[in-house]
Amino acid sequence: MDGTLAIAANNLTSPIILFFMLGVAAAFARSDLSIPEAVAKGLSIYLLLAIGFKGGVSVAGHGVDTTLVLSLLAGAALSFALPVIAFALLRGITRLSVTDAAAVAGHYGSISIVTFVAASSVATSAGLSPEGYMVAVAAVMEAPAILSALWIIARFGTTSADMEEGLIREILLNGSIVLLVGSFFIGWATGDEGMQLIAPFIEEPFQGVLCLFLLDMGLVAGRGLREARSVLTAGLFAFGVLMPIIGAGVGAGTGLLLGLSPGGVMLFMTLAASASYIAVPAAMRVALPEANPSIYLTLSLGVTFPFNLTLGIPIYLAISRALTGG
Amino acid sequence: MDGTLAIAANNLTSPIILFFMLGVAAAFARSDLSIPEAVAKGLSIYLLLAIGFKGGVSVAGHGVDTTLVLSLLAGAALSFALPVIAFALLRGITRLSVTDAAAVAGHYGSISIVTFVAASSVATSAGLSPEGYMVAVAAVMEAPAILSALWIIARFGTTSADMEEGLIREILLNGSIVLLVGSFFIGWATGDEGMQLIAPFIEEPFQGVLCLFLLDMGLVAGRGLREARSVLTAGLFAFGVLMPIIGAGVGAGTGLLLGLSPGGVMLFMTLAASASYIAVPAAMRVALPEANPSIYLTLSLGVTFPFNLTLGIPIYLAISRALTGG
Amino acid sequence: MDGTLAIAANNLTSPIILFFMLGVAAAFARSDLSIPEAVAKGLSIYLLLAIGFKGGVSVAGHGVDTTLVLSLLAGAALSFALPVIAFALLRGITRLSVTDAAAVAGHYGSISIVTFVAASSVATSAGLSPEGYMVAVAAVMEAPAILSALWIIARFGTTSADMEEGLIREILLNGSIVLLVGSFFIGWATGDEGMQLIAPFIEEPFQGVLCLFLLDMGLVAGRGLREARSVLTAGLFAFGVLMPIIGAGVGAGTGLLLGLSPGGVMLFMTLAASASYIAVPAAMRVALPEANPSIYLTLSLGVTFPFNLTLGIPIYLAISRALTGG
Amino acid sequence: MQTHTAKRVEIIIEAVMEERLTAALRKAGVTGFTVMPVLGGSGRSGQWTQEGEIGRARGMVNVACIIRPDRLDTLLDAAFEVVDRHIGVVSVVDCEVLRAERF
Amino acid sequence: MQTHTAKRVEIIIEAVMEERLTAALRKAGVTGFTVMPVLGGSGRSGQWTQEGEIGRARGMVNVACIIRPDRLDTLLDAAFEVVDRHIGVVSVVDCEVLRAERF
Amino acid sequence: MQTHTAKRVEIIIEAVMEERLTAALRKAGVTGFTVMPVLGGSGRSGQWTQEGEIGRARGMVNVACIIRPDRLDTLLDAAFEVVDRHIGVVSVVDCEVLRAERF
Ligand SMILES: Nc1ncnc2c1ncn2[C@@H]1O[C@H](COP(=O)(O)O)[C@@H](O)[C@H]1O
Ligand SMILES: Nc1ncnc2c1ncn2[C@@H]1O[C@H](COP(=O)(O)O)[C@@H](O)[C@H]1O
Ligand SMILES: Nc1ncnc2c1ncn2[C@@H]1O[C@H](COP(=O)(O)O)[C@@H](O)[C@H]1O
Ligand code: NA
Ligand code: NA
Ligand code: NA
Repeated sequence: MDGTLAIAANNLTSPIILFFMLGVAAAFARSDLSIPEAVAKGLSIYLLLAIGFKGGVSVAGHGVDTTLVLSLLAGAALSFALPVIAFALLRGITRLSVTDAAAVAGHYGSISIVTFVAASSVATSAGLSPEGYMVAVAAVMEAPAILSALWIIARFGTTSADMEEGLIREILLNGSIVLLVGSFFIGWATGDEGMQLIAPFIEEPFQGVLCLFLLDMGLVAGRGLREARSVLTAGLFAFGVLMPIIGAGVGAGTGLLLGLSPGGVMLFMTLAASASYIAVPAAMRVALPEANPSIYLTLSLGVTFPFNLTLGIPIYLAISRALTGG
Repeated sequence: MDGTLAIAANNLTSPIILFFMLGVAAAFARSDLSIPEAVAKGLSIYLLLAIGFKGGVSVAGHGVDTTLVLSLLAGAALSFALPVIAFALLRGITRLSVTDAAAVAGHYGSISIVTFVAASSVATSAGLSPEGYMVAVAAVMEAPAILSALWIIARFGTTSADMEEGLIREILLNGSIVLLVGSFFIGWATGDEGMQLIAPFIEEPFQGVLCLFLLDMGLVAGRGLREARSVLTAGLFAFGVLMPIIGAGVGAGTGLLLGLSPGGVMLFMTLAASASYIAVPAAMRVALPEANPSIYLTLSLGVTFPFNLTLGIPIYLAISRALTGG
Repeated sequence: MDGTLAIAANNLTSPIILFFMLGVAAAFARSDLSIPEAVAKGLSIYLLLAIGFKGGVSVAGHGVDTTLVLSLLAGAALSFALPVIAFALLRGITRLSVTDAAAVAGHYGSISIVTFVAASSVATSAGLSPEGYMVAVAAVMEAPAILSALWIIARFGTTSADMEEGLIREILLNGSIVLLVGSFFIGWATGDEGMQLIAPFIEEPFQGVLCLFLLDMGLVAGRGLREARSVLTAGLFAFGVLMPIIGAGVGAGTGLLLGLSPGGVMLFMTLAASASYIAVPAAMRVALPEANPSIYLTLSLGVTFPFNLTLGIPIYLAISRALTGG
Repeated sequence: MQTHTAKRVEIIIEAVMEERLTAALRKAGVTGFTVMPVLGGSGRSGQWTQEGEIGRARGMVNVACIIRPDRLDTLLDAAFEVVDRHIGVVSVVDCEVLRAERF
Repeated sequence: MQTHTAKRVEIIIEAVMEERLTAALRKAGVTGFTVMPVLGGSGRSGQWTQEGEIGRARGMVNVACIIRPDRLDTLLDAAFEVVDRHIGVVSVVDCEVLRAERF
Repeated sequence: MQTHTAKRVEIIIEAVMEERLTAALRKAGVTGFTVMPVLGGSGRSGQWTQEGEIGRARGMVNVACIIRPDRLDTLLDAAFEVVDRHIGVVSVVDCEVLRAERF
């Protein structure tokens, strides 16, 4: 495990993590440092386009693996299943209402694309080459968890979720899913030729843009933590750290069963371990307005995201290597 | 014409076109994908600065061609003349009122800078090297068409155009003209030395930024088409495809008379074929508020722009080559 | 002094200066060219991050110089002291009230980070390699001048400054200071390894981004000059040109005493010569609302900034070389 | 200048509900409204700001709607249906408008 | 707290006409106003949004102007001249202001 | 639809003072307000626009606050303390609100 510690230490001192910490620190210190909303959105659009495109180009290069379809199906299944585990855990170790617990649970079945990006970077610097279609798995995992959360409410809740026509369409056509999947197919269609054309835009400055984006994430997470200290009980905090570990375990098992490469297993773990903070929160506001957004946003962005970013990813890398011998 | 088909097919599968189509599809599917207004404006500023600067550097390198001044004059003349043709065509094949027809006509005398940029890319990948000053011709063609449209109204219309003091100044000092021309002169003044300094900003990421920008154009165009289906009659649609072809024909003749290179002729065709969607619409809202903006915006951005981008440009390339033997 | 003239001429025709002039000209001509606020803020965040990081990396490379701490202290002292000189000069050659004079004086003790960036570029192209920690000196010089201005008011003024709790914290945790210092420490911590990772983002496009940013500064400065012509008396204008020269003189002396390299002396001169237009104006609006912002903004951004950018920097370079024999 | 009595309704509503609100308004025959941005705010559910946010879970918008007095109740019914379970504020002010034919 | 009667006028007008409107207001002696952004809207000329737009043909802005009651007609005359042929909405509300000397 | 009488206060204030204003409001027990952006404006201190600005010396924001009539004076006192030496405009309008229990 010495190598793990080295990687963890190395990870903790990467500019990406340090800029995230700078953001958190600035928010806690009540600095007026802030990234304009339009710029933050522009950065997230850039990252989605770049990561989707790269995944597609990689699939174009390596051909369609036989496990691709299985991985997509497994991703969807995990996204459906993880909220149930999360819900049970939450009801066990916290005092959240059914509504709040279901809403939080939905977040943990879905994924965080920046966590995925950060894990991909670490995988690549560690010499692994994860399957390019993992980005499609990420896209597939975004939405099912929402339906799962609504099903939990319908089954165990007293308030009813607002499942009006249009919600499903809205969830599936969420901007980040459309951009990620669209860029993936464009990357697939244009392959290396396309990549050569736009690599100086999506490859070279990528890590730097990621730093700036994580500065923003740190500012938002820090502000959230500052405002929502009161909702963050010990039980919730424990959930925010335990659940990613459980998710990563489930992800590891699934990845091994699928026969993914070491990098693929690691990314599957990361996807299962990460929690949504874009698609799911928005869907919950529409369908489950009674659930308290401070709880799920604080847990997802304020606890689980930093945990994965700093400690989780190196751990998942080490475990994936140990399990796959990679 | 085999080569043309290959170029057309190649063009249709370039990332640039595919991102445009992704935008259109997302808008039609009512996805909430969107690029913040500030980011979209930032991208357009980047493109204008880059294309203007590059044009200027190219002129600095090749020296002032004797045909430069003639080309500028010819551009202005075309911008004045094309609206008259467009107006006659519109009155012939559509039922637009004089006001609406004049407003639309004004758009087709002016130019679309992104169409110009896309054509420049295609020209360069096809091994042509268009005259650098074509970007100055583009700038010169932006405004005269507006005066032409207003003259048509004064001559044939019942409502009067609002030609108050300040309008002309406003048209000529339109931000996109100022930035394009200003960057052109700065590129000219600083030449290769200047280019070396900022090439990693304006050269290398250019194609990638263009992809992102065309995603945005696709979103806006798709939204416009979705909203304005009702105004888009068969006659108008036919105009939106015919008029660029006519324009390209006139542009080809002019380019040949001027003795431009194959790339220059192709770009002249593209300029004449393209329709404005920034400078002219804004001027029309000021001077001709009675004209229906849905009509001219839908035609320009929803019909003619995609036509030029996908089919027009490869056709103009083939024709220019055939005519110049280039 | 022939070399100086050459450098000055060269500087005047650099794309950076020309884009600034384009902005000023567009604003004077009342063009509607404008950079969205969010984009302008994004550009300034980029520049602060990049310049801070580069400074930190440079310190990581060269080790902590013994003069580092002394330079920081000297910077703080200068920031405290220069407003007193500025105040005396203003009361001598203009008719500003004590309140307005104190507010203006505060700006000249503090610094303009873009002026610093422009000077760094010129230094580097002239073959100098300024101490990396000069960026930390810049950060340290931002705030003390504000306290100095408030002290002047308390000592000589009739209105009292609003020194409520929170103001000091707000000044020290100003977003631009936090980002600059934070990026400096991250650059220091990650060193060359970190730089390699993000150089394609912060190194290569830097000069191009700077051009775009200076276009924006030109637009804002030009607009300010247009609106505030009436406040700009001959005395004020003289101050806006004299004060940077005096500041540069004091900076030169300090830099020599500290034993800085030719590039370091030049940057110290530039810092002392430049005037704040972000941190100090905001603090003055809070603490000294009676002071007229048109005066200090016009002087700082409309007079002193262009003076330093065009004439000041080459002069400081020449003097620094003459004094240090560099 | 000739003015006419009207009502100015302002609905501060979550950004995720904007499309549902405007669809409901149009369905109720209210076709004139203007959507304006919101930077942040505070209420029973705490304080928030849109700064740096990339998601839409927290954002709000302000929908302003000027309407003939006799159409007010239709509008409020339509709006209420959408805001009912959601956070947000609906306020109505008496106003005078130019060019009444436009409403 | 001492307040004073005033009028609050809000003019939703096309962005391309903003400068013409504010010039007309200043010419009419109305020097106090605030311009606020608009994201989108709907009216007789259809629905629109500013999202992703790079041109100014569709955008609108909201010009708010608080004014002494006796100056209202001057303001409305000046505004009407500019909006006359253009789309847009002008509404007037009675309000109370602090610090009347500022108006 | 059942509505209730309330007051709508809009405070146009310098961006640098926003935090001080909202802190003062909260201290006075006013926890409901919405902050909206401002693009530019004109007043006794001249005309300005936020376009391209990177600093906060010129920017303003619009803080809207709907409040029960009997709480108005508390709010105005708190607001006045902050705006006192600063530029800015405070206006109050009578309004009707849905869901009075929220205020
Ligand atoms: N009294 C109020 N005045 C103005 N805006 C309010 C008020 N109460 C709530 N809001 C806005 O509505 C949002 C949600 O309110 P709430 O449901 O009370 O948390 C707040 O964040 C504010 O933006
Ligand atoms: N009744 C209304 N209430 C609020 N805003 C309106 C109203 N009618 C029109 N608008 C605004 O004015 C713009 C143009 O209106 P129109 O001329 O009716 O198309 C719309 O897009 C809205 O932004
Ligand atoms: N009468 C008014 N109506 C609306 N906004 C105003 C008015 N007077 C001032 N303002 C706003 O308040 C800012 C400062 O006003 P002043 O203190 O008069 O310079 C102006 O730039 C406007 O944004
Ligand atoms: Na997950
Ligand atoms: Na044309
Ligand atoms: Na200084």
